[in-house]
Amino acid sequence: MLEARSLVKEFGQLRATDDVSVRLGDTENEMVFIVGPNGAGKSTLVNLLTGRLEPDEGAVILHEETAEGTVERDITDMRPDKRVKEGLVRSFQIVHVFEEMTVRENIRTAALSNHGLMRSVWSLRDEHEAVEADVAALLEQFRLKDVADEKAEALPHGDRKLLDVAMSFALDPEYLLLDEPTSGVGAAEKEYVIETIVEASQEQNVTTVTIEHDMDIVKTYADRMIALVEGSVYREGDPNLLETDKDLRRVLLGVSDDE
Amino acid sequence: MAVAAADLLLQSVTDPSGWVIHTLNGLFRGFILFMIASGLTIIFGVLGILNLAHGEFYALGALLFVSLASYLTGLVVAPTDPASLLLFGVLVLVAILVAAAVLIPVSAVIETVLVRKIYDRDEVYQLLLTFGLLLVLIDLMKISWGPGTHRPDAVGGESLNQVVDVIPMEEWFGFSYSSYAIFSIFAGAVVFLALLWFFDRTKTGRIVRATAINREMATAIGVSSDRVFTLVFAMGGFFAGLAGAIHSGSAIAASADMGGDALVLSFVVIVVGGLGSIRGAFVGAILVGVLSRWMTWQQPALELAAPFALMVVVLLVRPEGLYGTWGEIE
Amino acid sequence: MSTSDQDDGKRRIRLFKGLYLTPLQLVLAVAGILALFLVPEIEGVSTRLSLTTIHQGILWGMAAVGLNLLLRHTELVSFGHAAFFGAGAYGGAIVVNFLGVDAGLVVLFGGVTLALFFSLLIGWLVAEYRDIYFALLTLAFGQVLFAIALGWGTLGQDEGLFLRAGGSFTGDPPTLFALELGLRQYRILLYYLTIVLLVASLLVMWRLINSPFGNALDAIGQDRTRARFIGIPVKRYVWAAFVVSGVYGGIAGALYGMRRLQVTPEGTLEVFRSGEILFMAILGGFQTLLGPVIGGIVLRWLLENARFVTEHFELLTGLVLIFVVFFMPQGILGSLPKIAAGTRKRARNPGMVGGDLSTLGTMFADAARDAARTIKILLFGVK
Amino acid sequence: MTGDIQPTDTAAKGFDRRTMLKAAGGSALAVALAGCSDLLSGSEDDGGNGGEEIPDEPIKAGLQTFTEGAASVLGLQAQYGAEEAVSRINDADGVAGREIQLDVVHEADAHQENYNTFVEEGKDVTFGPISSGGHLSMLGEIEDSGVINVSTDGTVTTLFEEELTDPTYAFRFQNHDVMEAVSAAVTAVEQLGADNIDTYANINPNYAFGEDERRLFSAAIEALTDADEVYSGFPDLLADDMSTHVTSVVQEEPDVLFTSCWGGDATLLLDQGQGQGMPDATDIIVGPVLYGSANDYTEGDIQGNIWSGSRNFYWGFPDTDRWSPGQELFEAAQEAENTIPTAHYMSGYGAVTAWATAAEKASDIVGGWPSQEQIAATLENHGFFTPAGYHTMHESHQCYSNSHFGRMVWSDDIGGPLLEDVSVADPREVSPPPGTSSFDWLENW
Repeated sequence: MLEARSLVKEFGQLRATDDVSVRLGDTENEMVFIVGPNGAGKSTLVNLLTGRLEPDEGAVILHEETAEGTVERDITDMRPDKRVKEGLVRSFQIVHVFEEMTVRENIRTAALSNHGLMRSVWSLRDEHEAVEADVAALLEQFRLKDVADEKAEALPHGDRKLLDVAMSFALDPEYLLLDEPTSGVGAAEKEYVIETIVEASQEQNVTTVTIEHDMDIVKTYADRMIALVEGSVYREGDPNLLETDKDLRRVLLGVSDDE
Repeated sequence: MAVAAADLLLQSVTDPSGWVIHTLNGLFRGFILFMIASGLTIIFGVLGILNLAHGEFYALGALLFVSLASYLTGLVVAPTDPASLLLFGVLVLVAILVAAAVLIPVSAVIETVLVRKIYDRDEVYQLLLTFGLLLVLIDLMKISWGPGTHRPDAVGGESLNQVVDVIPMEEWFGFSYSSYAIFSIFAGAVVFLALLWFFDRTKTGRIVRATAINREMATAIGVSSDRVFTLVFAMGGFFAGLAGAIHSGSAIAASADMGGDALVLSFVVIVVGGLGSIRGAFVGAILVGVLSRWMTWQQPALELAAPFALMVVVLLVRPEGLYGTWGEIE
Repeated sequence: MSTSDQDDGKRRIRLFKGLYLTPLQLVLAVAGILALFLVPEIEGVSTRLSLTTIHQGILWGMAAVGLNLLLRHTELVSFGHAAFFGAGAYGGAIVVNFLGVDAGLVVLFGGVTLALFFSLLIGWLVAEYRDIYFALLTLAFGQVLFAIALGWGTLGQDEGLFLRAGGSFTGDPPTLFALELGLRQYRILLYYLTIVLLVASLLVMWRLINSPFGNALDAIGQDRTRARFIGIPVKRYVWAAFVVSGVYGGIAGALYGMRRLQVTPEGTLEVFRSGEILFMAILGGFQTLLGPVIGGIVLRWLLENARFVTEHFELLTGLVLIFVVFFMPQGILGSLPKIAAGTRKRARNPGMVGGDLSTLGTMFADAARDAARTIKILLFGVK
Repeated sequence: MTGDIQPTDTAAKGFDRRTMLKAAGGSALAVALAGCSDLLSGSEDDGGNGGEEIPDEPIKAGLQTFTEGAASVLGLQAQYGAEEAVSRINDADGVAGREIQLDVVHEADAHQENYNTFVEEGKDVTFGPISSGGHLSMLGEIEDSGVINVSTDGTVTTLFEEELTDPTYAFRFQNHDVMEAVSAAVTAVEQLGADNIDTYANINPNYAFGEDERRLFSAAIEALTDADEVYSGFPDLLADDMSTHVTSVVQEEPDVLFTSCWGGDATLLLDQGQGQGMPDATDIIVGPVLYGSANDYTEGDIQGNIWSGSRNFYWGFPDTDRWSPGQELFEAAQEAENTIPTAHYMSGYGAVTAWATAAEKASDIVGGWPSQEQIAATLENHGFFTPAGYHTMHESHQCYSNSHFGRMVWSDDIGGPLLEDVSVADPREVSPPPGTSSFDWLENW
């Protein structure tokens, strides 16, 4: 289980996250959605959890099951690349892929990095057959097979989003934090993107934490929902709250309708 | 080290003029450096290009001044009284300004014909182009002026700065010092204030700053970014030429290959001050100038390394430089 | 270098695991290496083809191969690579002068060790910087080393150090493989050693950039953030690449010191040497493995031998560099396929040459018009 | 050089390894192995052709000197001098009837490479360079390649004294540093009197030559007087600012200021010095190479008690009444290059003349065209005249000539400085006997 414990992050005067405590992956391959108006601190929370930002206060804790029971590990100061090795993987709101590599190379690069790079300095990158199989499977699963040998920079936006997520899955994640995987994706493709994510998460037994603005998607797919407002956890629980909780609806939809 | 420091302190109390003169020497050097570096830093701030040929503008200004000053001062007899000295000073000033002004069309044409074509290219090509330009300019100057060193013709048996230096500094300040150097320091200060005024107070200056911050937006509100780039490049050329002209009016000899050291030291200045910052270039230049003269005075072995060590420290501790704003003019 | 993508139906010959060449590539490679071995003989054909220039060009090119690991893959522009070239040269000289050892391989090892030390140190300090900051930081460190070598009496200041026996300027050159040789023989053997090391270092570099490590460097170059969040320890990898690249400079520098038998600050450490290493990589084609070596030989020739051909060698060199920027941005080697294709097309259809000329004419006319317009605006203002 | 196997060699050796390999059909391999065979067979001997018939083609000579940059103040003088010597020799029917063709190249920082290229171009003799560091870096090459080089300058004292003890092909025409540094000390003492010199200061360029000069001058002046050094500054070579050093001297007010600054550094020092009153702050300024910048001074630069050496040549001494060649050389230099010839003019002139006279002598002796060894052997202990007087090339390969020192005064006639009250020192007075190191010699003064 991944726990955010009283995380505080300030940017100048602004408290982007204000004493946020959440627990992720309490249950087996949980599907968590983070919702909230713009500027609520959603991305900041993901950045804090994955090590892109350092918190001013609070801690990020990894709960691990061992023979002696659950052990808490404080990973607040751990480098992002080390967190990846711990199974903590993310994607980005603004697509981050390797633009000059082909789609296949992008996924392969991610898959290889998970195999311990330094050990393989003296091997060749296309010698790793086990990796190739994974890459092929991901290309298939994310419907990227036809564009596998296109350069990433040449892809349409939707495919780039998919590639970003596919790379994350290539890393064999335990916790996957996706920052608006469907932003900028056409309505028709949205569902496909999110279905693929859900499917892959189930298959790989991943706890997925997704920032999402589309409330229909949240209602359909979420096991649990966390609503952030002005840097604090406003509501947490069943996605049905989106229908039943009037305050929440006002705060969320009042803003998100403007977008 | 402690003994040396104590010695220094004692010396500064017993004989302050040493400190004053060595600091003045540093200021003179610093202001020359500032005039070169200010152009380099605004070109980098607005155009995003580190112009390796910038030192050659300085050299060209120096050589042009030598020719112009020789011609102009050759028209008059050696000054004997305050009136003729004033005339002489005016001629030198005209030579300085004309030499620097020639750099405006020269650098503007270089910008339009060559540099403009590579704004969107990888920075390695920008470096390669400006380095190629550096080599071409050096050779063209050698062809035009000859390979050696050049000083303005003597007037009445004295070099140009000796003529100017008859102004009795000793009477006014209590110690002997080159009045030409004082004039140069003054000129550098004027350039600094003029630049601040230009970017803070004038419409054109604000347009340049807007372009530096966001080219697309500037274009969207109807600013011709091409013209702004040419203007900035020409300004840089002008100030480098001005530095060269003023510097070669002091005792140094101008030569086609004097640009290299100036360029490398200007890097130090703009990095220490913060890339794109005029205030930074000013503070950086004064720091480097004064530091290097103090070092030459007290720890000559460290003279060469000192500016670069300063640059390393600043980059490691505060990468954006003392006044860094990254690509904006401040 | 191509990857071993073998779907195009061409027959390939397996050199060793992972390295497959088409018959043509293999012939070219063998011919190239053979040609290099022949240089000591063919230099008599023209005095402008001197072994000295080619040897030194290869050595600078080798340093550029190292620098290219950073330039091409991590996309970092180093403006201070002479630091490692110089450290290699001075390291060798220090072995000869202060340890009194004149076995060539020990000298080489000494040079590499010193370069390794400095690349570890400087690399650690600069690994997290990028863009212009990286360029200027490397430049500053390079200048600090230059200033130390120039200012420190023990290192001989401007005269530098000699790599001849006992550090004297007329002593015997270092021994190679325990052989005491006359100068000419020493240099030929050193040249052959250089070729062997060059081929070996190119193969090593080839494997390195085709390994997952090389792949990771590409990733770092293209998107550092993403690289970090797919689990690549960015700083450590950049540091490692920096060290590899510094060691290449060190090997080249040590051999250079052994070739010239003297190292000087100006000859090996000055900022313009750093610039030259960088420009060699671009000139030869920095998107290729071999390009930097070609660039090394060509630029070295221009800088050194063109002096004997024309008084205006700087103008010539400058124009070549400007030409490369505008007409051959892929560098000499990178542009070869394009040039070959273009030449073939023109051979079939000579009419195209006229078109080329008119394109060229238009370019110059445009440039002249731009220049004239600028002058007009300066004189009369904007209408 | 030795890499080119002469056809005659092959003929002489008959059916050697290489021809055999060629005959075996592997000509590419044979060529490839030829480099190796070079390696295996040791150095080819090409020096054995002495006494051959005198060839028809002209003598190919190369000169490397600073043709550009700040050091060209000296370098171009050497070039003009060498060219004047070549033209005079050719007018007088050349060396053993052969004309000299002189190629000049910028020495840059590539002395070895320049020398090697000259050798590869088949030069019969090479001259230069100016830079002492560059000269050092060439010496190994010269001794190995076996083509005579007569250095115009590159005057570090210890070179032929201590470090290169048994040279064959490397010679140096110009006086070494000790002579001018000692002459400077002697001049200061003669002018002020030993008792009046309590303090002295040094300003020397920041490289090996400058340090060499400072040590030699300091040793000499301290041997002659009880003076103490109150300041020593080392401005960078080709500096663009000496204000700090000038300021320091002005504040210390030493009795004597010694400087070995040359070229643009000399004009800069004197010009900035005038601005801050440096000549007034000292009793005498002595500078062995100040006159080298004769063409660049203004009258204002040399105001004060400034004495300069002119190494082994001053064109105005002895007086034209007694000795006209100096004046004639002056006129030739004025006519050809509009320049006042300085000691560096003589460096080029003398280096060419030393070789040419020795080659002529050797060809007389061997009755044909002499080999490099034969010319080199003739050059040892070779005496010859130039407009500067009589020179002897000692067997250490260092040439000895008279050393000049005089007071710089302005002359409107020539538009530059003259030297007045020139004193001439015999090499025996101002340099150690060959075989003794200068510092040992100075210590035992």
